[in-house]
Amino acid sequence: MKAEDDVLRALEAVLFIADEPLPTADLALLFELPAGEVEALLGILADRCQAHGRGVVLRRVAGGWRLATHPDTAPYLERFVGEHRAGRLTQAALETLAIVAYRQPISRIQLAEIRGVSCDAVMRTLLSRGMVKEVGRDQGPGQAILYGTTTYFLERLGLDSVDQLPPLAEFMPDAESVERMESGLGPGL
Amino acid sequence: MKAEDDVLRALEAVLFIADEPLPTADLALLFELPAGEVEALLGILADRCQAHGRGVVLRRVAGGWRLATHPDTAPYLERFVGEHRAGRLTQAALETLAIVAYRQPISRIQLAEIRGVSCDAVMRTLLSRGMVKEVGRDQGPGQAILYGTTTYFLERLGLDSVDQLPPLAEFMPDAESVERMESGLGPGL
Amino acid sequence: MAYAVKLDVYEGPLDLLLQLVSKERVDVADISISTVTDEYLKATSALGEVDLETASSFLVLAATLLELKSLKLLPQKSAPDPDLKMLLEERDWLLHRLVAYSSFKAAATRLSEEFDRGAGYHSREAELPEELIPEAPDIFRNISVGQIAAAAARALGPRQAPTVNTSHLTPLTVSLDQMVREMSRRLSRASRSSFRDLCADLQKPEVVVSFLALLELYRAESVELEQSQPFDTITVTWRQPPPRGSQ
Repeated sequence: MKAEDDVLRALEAVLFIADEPLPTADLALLFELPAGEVEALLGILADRCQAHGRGVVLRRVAGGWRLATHPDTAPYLERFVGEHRAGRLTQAALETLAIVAYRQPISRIQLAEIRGVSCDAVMRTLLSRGMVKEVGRDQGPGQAILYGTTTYFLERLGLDSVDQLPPLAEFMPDAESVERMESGLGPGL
Repeated sequence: MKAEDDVLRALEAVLFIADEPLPTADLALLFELPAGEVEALLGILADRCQAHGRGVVLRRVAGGWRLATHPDTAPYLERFVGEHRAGRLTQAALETLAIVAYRQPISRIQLAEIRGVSCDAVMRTLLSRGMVKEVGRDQGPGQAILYGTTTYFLERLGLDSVDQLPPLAEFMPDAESVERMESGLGPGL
Repeated sequence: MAYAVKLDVYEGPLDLLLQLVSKERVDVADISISTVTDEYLKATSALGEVDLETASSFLVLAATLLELKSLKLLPQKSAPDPDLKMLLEERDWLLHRLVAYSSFKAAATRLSEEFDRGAGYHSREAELPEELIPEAPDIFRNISVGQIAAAAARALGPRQAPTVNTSHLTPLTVSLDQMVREMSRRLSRASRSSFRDLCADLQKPEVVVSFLALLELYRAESVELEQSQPFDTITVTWRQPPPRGSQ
């Protein structure tokens, strides 16, 4: 059996980095431990967060476990976000918005397939900022929600319609593959 | 002391949601505390991370403070770390980045002169990776865009500022190598 | 004696020259221009399309190398003539560039090591918690159409490094020696021609070789080259076949 402290440390690191709630089953798979044992470790981690007066708490939410800021810290966070946090667009948000713009209407599953990671957190940002919206339902089984860009998105970009987005061909191959070609790296390198 | 615990908690929460290293001065402003006191609290927080065997550490990088995962946990994190963060830079990109780091602010033309080849594609990669950014315009005719390294670059290196880069003189070829190059280029007068 | 250089990656003419002169007891006189050219072409032709800028920066260096090489072969004069002096200044300038470039190359290696060392630390790059989004400044204030298009191209473009398909290209089979012969053949027939006409039917990499071939022929005094001003037409006039055994 792995040293408990090592697993606890890694467990916290994984939860720290993750952008989405992590199901117990995923964590069990990652650490190659029975689900029951993982739940017990998560319990220990949650207790420690409390006992040590930490600024983050471990919460069980729909879909799994996630680290979140302690509710008491909210006033400071609001002030910090309003004044200090550089209002920067994350790479993930820009990329997701770009895919929706060019491939709309598109479902979250299709988005995740293209990006290779779940886009739920990013989509929440884009939805709450009014850049994308629900535009319909997939006809197939499951009837997934389909998303598209908003009028506000077009306004921000100074476009009349999405047809005015430049053809992608102009922007391909991307910078890195051009660089690979210029520097002579073959495929797989 | 109660108040101290509250600030420590809020400090951790702010560092948790921050997307770049936070300078002591910014935190002092946010918590309305003298900088010295904030530094002391940050020291306590860093010590606690260590003492409690936590999965995250508090580091001083790029002129500020940043929470990061403990290096021992790295093997577990691969799945959660984005491709654009993990990908290695090509030799050409590293060389160009080194020149920008030591010669900033620098234009693309000056870069190309030093490397002997156009660096445009490489610069696009470095820009999209967040390693370099535009920092201004040349005063001369043409007003070439000038580039410099980013906070993220320093963060990745674990440096507080570019002044901490080893002096370029350290990398100069030794007298013997220069002599070899010189004789390689042909006879002198 | 000719030295072969093994290029894994072509990183530009300066890098190539650095690799050449950093080797033990190699000097310019020993470097076969055709070897360098062949290595360059081998390294770049695998890429499919040769970037014109890469090609021209190579040409400038090859020409300098050729000049230095000819200087090395000249008997040492007691009083250097102005041309020689200029060439020596050029050499010092090239040495200066090589030393600087070599420093940055070493610094890049250190950077790479430091990146590896720092790779164990990962910071959070998560979106803001939902309840805080309304507090945050407008993250889209600098967004542009080009940014959106570039991001989409990156996400929707080929996943891995594109495999360069060279099947549609004529494999580059011509060496510098062959090109010297080909140029001699064409010129002995035409006697006088513009460089453009001489290689009108050649592909870009072959044009590079043909230009080097002409420089070789010029060195062997087989041709005369005229150009009234930079970027103007280069006129090539045939004089005599190159002596046997010339590169």
